[in-house]
Amino acid sequence: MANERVIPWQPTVIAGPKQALLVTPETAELMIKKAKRPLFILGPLVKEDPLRTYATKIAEKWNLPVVTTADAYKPFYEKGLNPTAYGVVEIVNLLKDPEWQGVDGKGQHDLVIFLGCIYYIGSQGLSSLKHYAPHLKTLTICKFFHSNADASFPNLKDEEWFKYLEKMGEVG
Amino acid sequence: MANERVIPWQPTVIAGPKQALLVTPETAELMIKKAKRPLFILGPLVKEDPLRTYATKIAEKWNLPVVTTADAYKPFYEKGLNPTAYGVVEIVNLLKDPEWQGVDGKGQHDLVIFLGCIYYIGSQGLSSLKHYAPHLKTLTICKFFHSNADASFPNLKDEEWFKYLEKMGEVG
Amino acid sequence: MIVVAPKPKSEPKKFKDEFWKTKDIKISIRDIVEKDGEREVSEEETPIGPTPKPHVTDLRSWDMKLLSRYEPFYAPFCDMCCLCTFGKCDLLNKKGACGINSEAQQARIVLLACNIGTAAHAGHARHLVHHLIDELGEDYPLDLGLNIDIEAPITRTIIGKKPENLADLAETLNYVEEQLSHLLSACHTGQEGSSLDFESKALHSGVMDDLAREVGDLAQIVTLNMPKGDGDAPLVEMGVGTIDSTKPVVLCIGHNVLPGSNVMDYLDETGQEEDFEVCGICCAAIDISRYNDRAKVVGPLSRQLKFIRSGVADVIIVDEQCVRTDVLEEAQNKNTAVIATTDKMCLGLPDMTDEDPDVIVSKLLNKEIEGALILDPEKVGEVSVKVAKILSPEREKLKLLPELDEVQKMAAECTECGWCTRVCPNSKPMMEAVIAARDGDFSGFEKLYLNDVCYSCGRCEQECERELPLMSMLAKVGEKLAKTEKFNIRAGRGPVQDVEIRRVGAPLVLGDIPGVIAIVGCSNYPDGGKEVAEMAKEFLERNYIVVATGCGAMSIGEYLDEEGKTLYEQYTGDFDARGLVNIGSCVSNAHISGACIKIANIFAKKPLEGNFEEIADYILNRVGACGIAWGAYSQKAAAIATGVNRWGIPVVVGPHGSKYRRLYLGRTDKKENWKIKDLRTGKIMDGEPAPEHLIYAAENMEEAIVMTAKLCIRPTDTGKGRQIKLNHYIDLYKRYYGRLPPDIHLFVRNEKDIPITYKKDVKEILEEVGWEPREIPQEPSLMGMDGD
Amino acid sequence: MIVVAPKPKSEPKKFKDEFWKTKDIKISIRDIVEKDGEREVSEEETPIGPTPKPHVTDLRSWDMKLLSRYEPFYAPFCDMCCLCTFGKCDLLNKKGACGINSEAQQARIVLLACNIGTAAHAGHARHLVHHLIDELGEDYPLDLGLNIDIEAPITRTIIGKKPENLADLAETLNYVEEQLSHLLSACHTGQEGSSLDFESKALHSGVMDDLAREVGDLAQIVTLNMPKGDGDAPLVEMGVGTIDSTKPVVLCIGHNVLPGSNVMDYLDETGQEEDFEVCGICCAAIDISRYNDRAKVVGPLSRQLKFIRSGVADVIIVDEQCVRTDVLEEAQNKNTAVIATTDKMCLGLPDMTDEDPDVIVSKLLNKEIEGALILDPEKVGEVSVKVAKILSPEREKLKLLPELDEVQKMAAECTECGWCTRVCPNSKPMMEAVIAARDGDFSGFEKLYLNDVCYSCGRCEQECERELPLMSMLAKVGEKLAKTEKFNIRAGRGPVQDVEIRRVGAPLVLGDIPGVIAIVGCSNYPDGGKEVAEMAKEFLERNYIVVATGCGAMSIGEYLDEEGKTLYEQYTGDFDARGLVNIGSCVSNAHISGACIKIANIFAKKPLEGNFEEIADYILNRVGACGIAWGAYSQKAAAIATGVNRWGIPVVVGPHGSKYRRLYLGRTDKKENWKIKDLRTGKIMDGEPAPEHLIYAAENMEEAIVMTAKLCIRPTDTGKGRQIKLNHYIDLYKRYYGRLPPDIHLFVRNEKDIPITYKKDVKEILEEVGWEPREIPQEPSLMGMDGD
Repeated sequence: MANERVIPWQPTVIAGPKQALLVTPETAELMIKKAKRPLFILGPLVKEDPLRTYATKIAEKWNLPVVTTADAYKPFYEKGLNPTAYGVVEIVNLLKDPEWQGVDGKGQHDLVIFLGCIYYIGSQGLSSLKHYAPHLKTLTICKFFHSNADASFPNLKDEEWFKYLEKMGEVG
Repeated sequence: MANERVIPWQPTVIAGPKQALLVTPETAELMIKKAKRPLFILGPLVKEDPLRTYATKIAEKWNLPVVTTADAYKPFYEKGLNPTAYGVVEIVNLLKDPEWQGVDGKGQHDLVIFLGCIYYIGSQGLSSLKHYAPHLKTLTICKFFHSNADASFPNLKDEEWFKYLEKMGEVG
Repeated sequence: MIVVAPKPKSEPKKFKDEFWKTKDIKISIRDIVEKDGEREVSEEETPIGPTPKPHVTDLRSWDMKLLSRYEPFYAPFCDMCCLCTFGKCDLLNKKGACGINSEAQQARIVLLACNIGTAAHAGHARHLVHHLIDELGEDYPLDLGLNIDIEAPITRTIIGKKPENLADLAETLNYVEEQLSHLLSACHTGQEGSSLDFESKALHSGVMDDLAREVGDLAQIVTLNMPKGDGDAPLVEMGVGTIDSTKPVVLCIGHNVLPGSNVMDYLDETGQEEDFEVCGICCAAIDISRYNDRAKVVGPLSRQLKFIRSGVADVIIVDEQCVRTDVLEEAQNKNTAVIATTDKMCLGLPDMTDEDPDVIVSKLLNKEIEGALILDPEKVGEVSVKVAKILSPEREKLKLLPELDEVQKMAAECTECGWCTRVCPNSKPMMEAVIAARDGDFSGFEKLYLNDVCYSCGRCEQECERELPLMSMLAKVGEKLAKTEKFNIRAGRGPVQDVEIRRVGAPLVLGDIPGVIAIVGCSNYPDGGKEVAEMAKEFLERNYIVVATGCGAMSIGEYLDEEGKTLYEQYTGDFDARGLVNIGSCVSNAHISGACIKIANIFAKKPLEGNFEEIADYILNRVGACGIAWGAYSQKAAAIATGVNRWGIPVVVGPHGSKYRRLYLGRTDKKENWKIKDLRTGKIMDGEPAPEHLIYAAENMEEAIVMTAKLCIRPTDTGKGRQIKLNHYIDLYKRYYGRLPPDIHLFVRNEKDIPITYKKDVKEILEEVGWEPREIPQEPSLMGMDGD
Repeated sequence: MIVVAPKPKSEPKKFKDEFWKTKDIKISIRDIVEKDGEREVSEEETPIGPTPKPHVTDLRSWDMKLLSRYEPFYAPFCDMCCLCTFGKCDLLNKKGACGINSEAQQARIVLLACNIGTAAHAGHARHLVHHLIDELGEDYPLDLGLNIDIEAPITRTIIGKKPENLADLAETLNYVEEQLSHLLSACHTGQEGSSLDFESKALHSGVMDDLAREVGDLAQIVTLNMPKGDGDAPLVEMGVGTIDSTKPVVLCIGHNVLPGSNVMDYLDETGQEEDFEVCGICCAAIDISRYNDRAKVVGPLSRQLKFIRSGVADVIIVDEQCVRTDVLEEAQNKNTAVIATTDKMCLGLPDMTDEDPDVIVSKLLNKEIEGALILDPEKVGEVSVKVAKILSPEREKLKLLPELDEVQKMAAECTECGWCTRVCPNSKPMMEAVIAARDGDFSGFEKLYLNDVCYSCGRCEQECERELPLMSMLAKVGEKLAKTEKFNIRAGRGPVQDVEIRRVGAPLVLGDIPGVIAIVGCSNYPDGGKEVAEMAKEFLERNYIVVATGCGAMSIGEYLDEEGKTLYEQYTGDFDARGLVNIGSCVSNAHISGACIKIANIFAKKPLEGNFEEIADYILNRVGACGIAWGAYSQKAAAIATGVNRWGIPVVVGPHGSKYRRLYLGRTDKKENWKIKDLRTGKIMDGEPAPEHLIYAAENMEEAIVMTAKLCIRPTDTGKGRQIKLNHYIDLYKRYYGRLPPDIHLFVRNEKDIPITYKKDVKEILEEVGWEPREIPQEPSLMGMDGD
């Protein structure tokens, strides 16, 4: 198949003409810089190190409010973050409501960065936001290309992916 | 939308992960050269000049057996070609049968070049061949990107398209 | 409630027959017990054929015969299946998680579409029958008048008995609903793996749809006293130009006659019939005008958005099927009141059914409610009239569209991105129209407006990056053209009379009348409605019988000749050569298959009751009928076409029809596919590709006309008849292809078949291909062939 | 046949009520006429509530109450609509050609899925009832024995009367089929534009599904003498290891008990019961073993392809629903004979129903036919046994799979493209397993095999560019593991007894028994079946009542503790705290909603007949029940979940459940959504988010366990009961999240609610959030709130 890196990791999540923008760590960082009210969503696939550490560093470097899904709360709490725990469908449901005031009560978020949610339920959540949350952008930095996101890393090998994440967490 | 040239002309004909290969006149010519039993299908959208002339020249240059769909027979017959007239669904139905002996009775074709069929019914025919005619390849040289073909021109402006067709018809 | 006789354990071999058949006999007996003696006699008289109330699998062998001759042609609209949570699965040269392959999936989706269509008609019929029994009692008799003795030919053939009253219609619906439930069950993930068996089920669904439509139309004809097969049914005014927008205007959109007929009643009862305009779009328009010819027809489906945007309607009543789902939003923008009237379409509106009419009126006028759901048709009549009366003067209708100079200003904002044209189903030049309008040239818009070349689906507007109100701009430019749109249509006349069948039966079966052309279906036309009228005219002038229903019947009426006459004014409404017969709405399509069935019964004396296969076999081989559904778009159209196909009637659809994913195409290069059995001699012999296809999608009108003429050929044509048919075929082929049809030899059995005018040319072809004369079967049939 | 009383024209205002309601009363009267006097009395006694035989719109106001509290959450699976030929339309922030928007389209697809699921159960029930009436007569009584007086609680509530015999069941199906036809009609293009109204229809469809399942299971219980609510129903052998493949093996796949029960009968009649193995996959297995506990259960759906590939079965009998559509192709590769037995799944096979059994046997053995379609269950019994007997010795079963060294060779061909893993629904490491196998390390395959971590959908195999038979390789590696797969399951016991309800009614409603956990549905698990058993164990040990059906009930039985005992051996089958109750197959799910309804009736003395809203309102606010459908995949599962939701019972689905496109989620941050009315005082007051969600998709098991415990909380819990429930919630939350639940304050009404063990920590939280004690409603209700 043509350019496997930008065929959705699970190829059949392709949903229509709209495709995600392919991003590098650099463009991802630009998006975060530009965002006024970013939110970082961490799922169960990054509970263990080294991923847990990469994720934590990114959260710290960019000073991102963090939501954990499934049972990802504990490992990140223990890592020193102060996340809020939601089910992935719960947080997506809140994010698509323009009236919701965000995890910190200061207003709805304008950028949501996903990392570590189970691919297909994550994809469904991204589809929900694509359709019903025009007020925010979605960015995925999983090792999988997510066509339902506004912007996504391509499909990556572990080594590449780790590099990408490391880069995004590097201070200075 | 990203790269409009390779989004299907009617964007919603997108059918799944499989996409057509984008081709230039050069690659299109290579495909025809490689083919042992090519067939040229001309539809009603190229009944009038200059398109009728471009199509005729291509048929003549490559010595392609021609099938016309809808009422395209008359103009091409008058132009000196000796086409066979079929409905587009009839010819597609014959092409997907590996046992069919081709327009000349010498055996099933291995490459089918489409030009000038109405976009959406052409797209449905290409989908049919994509699914049920593994024994042949499809190439479209319309001014529209056809994602259901194996290979297709991109979406083109008239001038570009005319150049492309002219090129493919140039002898020598 | 279906009742089954205890089956003696002793005879397991005939179990299946027992299982599905004693049931029905038992039912008749039970009915007899309930009914009077006279009925009992009539029961005794009718011999019951092999398949009364056939279950899903009972006509499977007939289906397999059709499907081996007319193999399914699949054109997937999507490579994937998204129906269960294992998916989505990619079926492109792969099987899905349930094991299904691409062919079976296409057939499954077709079955699903047919089931939805059948449900639409069954739900509609059930609603009518419920309501009418409720009003008139279940014993209300089905009297179609003296000219129609063989009423309900479909019911007779399938159910195995003649319906006497509304209760019998309800019983028929019980059967339809049960079959539908089995057929929908077969769409569940897992289970069926054979595309042919999916097709057999789709064909069964189609015939269930036929039944439901017959029930529905019979019910409304007899109870609402609609025309009962009158060839000279009145002409009804049609077209936006016929509507006096200075009067309060009530618009009915959909398919269910009850709300609209109650509006007419209320106006009559209150003596206001002259003060209001009641008009309709889509089949509701046809059926209301069958009930009361003062009702006006706006036009087909394709008019919907344009007309709503024009703001002419003060009240819009929606019922069911083929109504824009955003009608509420659109109407609110024009301060038009909306009343929803069935469970099919509630639009989130509060249920006012039990409220006092005047309370509803004031709530609507004061905008306390967005609109009203009123499930009582009578109340709908009163409320809509009262609301329109007060609302009409308040609404300044003429100011509802932008002025032309505003249109020009808007056009100036166009970025020429071209996406309006790309998302147009027919790639019509909307962008060019906008660019021209920028310079005050509105001709582009006018071209799009006329004949519904643009059928106002509104996708361009949705896509426009400048959010230009393209449909309003179109409506504005069309305003002055609309004034001139004064057409008419003959009121839908319902079934064909037995006497007409007696008159045309022989000439049709022998070929002297070249065929029956049924112009049916919706308005998803590739290039406007005019082509439909042109096709009708072509065949009328060639002595074909042209019957029409639904949007097709309307499009035919929207065409004016040089003297400004419509085809309905030029041709009689009789079911005869050169007759243009508006049968009625989409449900009335049942009378078209019905007419073919009646030919088998009245002319050929074939018994109907429980005798499906013999009847269908007769129609396929003898009755030169062909349908044209040029703008078929809906699941109902899929069910209708599949139903008539099972009866042996071929159908030509427009290019968009290829999106139904499945056609039934014959292969003239496979001689063995056309073998038939001559029932007279019992001999298996070579047949002809007549008809060549069962359902065919044409790329344009020219192709469709030629193919339709060809599909009227039947093996039983006499030499004279065949000459007539071939003459038209050759004539049309020459006109559009500039030569003789290369397959003409396939349809020449012996020299007598060759049209005199083309004798020389045809003979040349015959020599080229080494043609040999063929024996002509006396009673060609597919019965008693493989599969039996 | 439905009969309606003539409505006096004088009272148009009550039209709608008249329309839908007098009908039913009329029906009862008519029945009484037909039935004996005794019946008449019982009719007189039952007061009929407001909504007997509700039509599509009659329970709409209840639905809107549910939907305003539990708003639909949509996750489109596709941006486009492909249902009509105007399309495909892109609905991403755009309306389609019919005007539909993305929300409405999602709701429409959900309605379509529910309708397909309802049709599957209605078709199944109709087939059973037809057959049984045919065998036993329509007057055959519905006798569930002395312990069950309130049988058919769903039928009583919806239809408005207690079914006495098979004829009454058939009448109920007439109603279901009519409603289904209306609901399917609403899926037609055009019409409904409100997502909420689509949801209301989906909820109606779900309750129709409930009815159909109750009818189906009642019919088979009473006529086939299945267990009638016995808590100590026998233990049935389960697992591939329990099957002696040296004997002839007949495998039944699907959901319809009749073919399998007839196999058992034939073996008994011919005294061969010891010489054969009869086993089943999916619900057919459960129902056959309810009929005869010598039948063995292979396991859930997830076993299907693996087991067919193993070649153990000599004959495969397929009936309907959830059967691999490619079973014929797969079986032929193993020289296994295939018999199709229903109209739902004919597989293109010749209809042998009327043939002599021995003729069919020889045709099958001589491969004259690919397989046989036999619609007579009795004949299926005889044919399958005779074929298996002769075929078994001929087939060298052990040679049907590649040897391990061949598996290794095949593995060596892997190109490591990785697509097997990418197309795996759960992204399981198939490629890694193959790579390891290349070096003779089969542990990767073993991990995939055990607990159906790979549920053998076969997509990897379809994708493999080397066309490696990955499923066969898996089956081979699993062979020796399979031998050790010796489990058991308690035979499905059917309905819950009234006496059990009397015993647990109070403790459940007051909260002393923390809840009823219903583990149901299919095997589209994210990480194998073991998680299901672990969830069951968790709640059993916490004194919940655990009921199970279908694949869920099987997965629970596939787990062995340290002493090699299954949970069914460790826990009683009583409907009581710490009881593990296998209710039966998927159709038996009706008895779970049924049990909740019976609590309202027996414990709270709420009348059932025609009283849906009051009953559902009671269940929602008082009965702490929660479903877990961890592997829900099908349209049936969609209908079942939507049906129980309408009764007020929340459901947790696995992550794949998000592909159903719609959930019903509550918003704890919106206080106003939780207001309730205390029927005792008539006061509108603040309520609790209890239950918080109506249908919820969890990302993994840990999340699901915690959410399920939370969803058992109800406003009527006593302080003691609430303490118990919160104790479990906190306990589990702490285990999986490492802290106290941050929303705990929402569920503490006053200090009495605080579990002693966590008093200190909870109080801290309460102080942090500034918690204030709340008034406790006595009869919390949604009735009499907005919308009424």
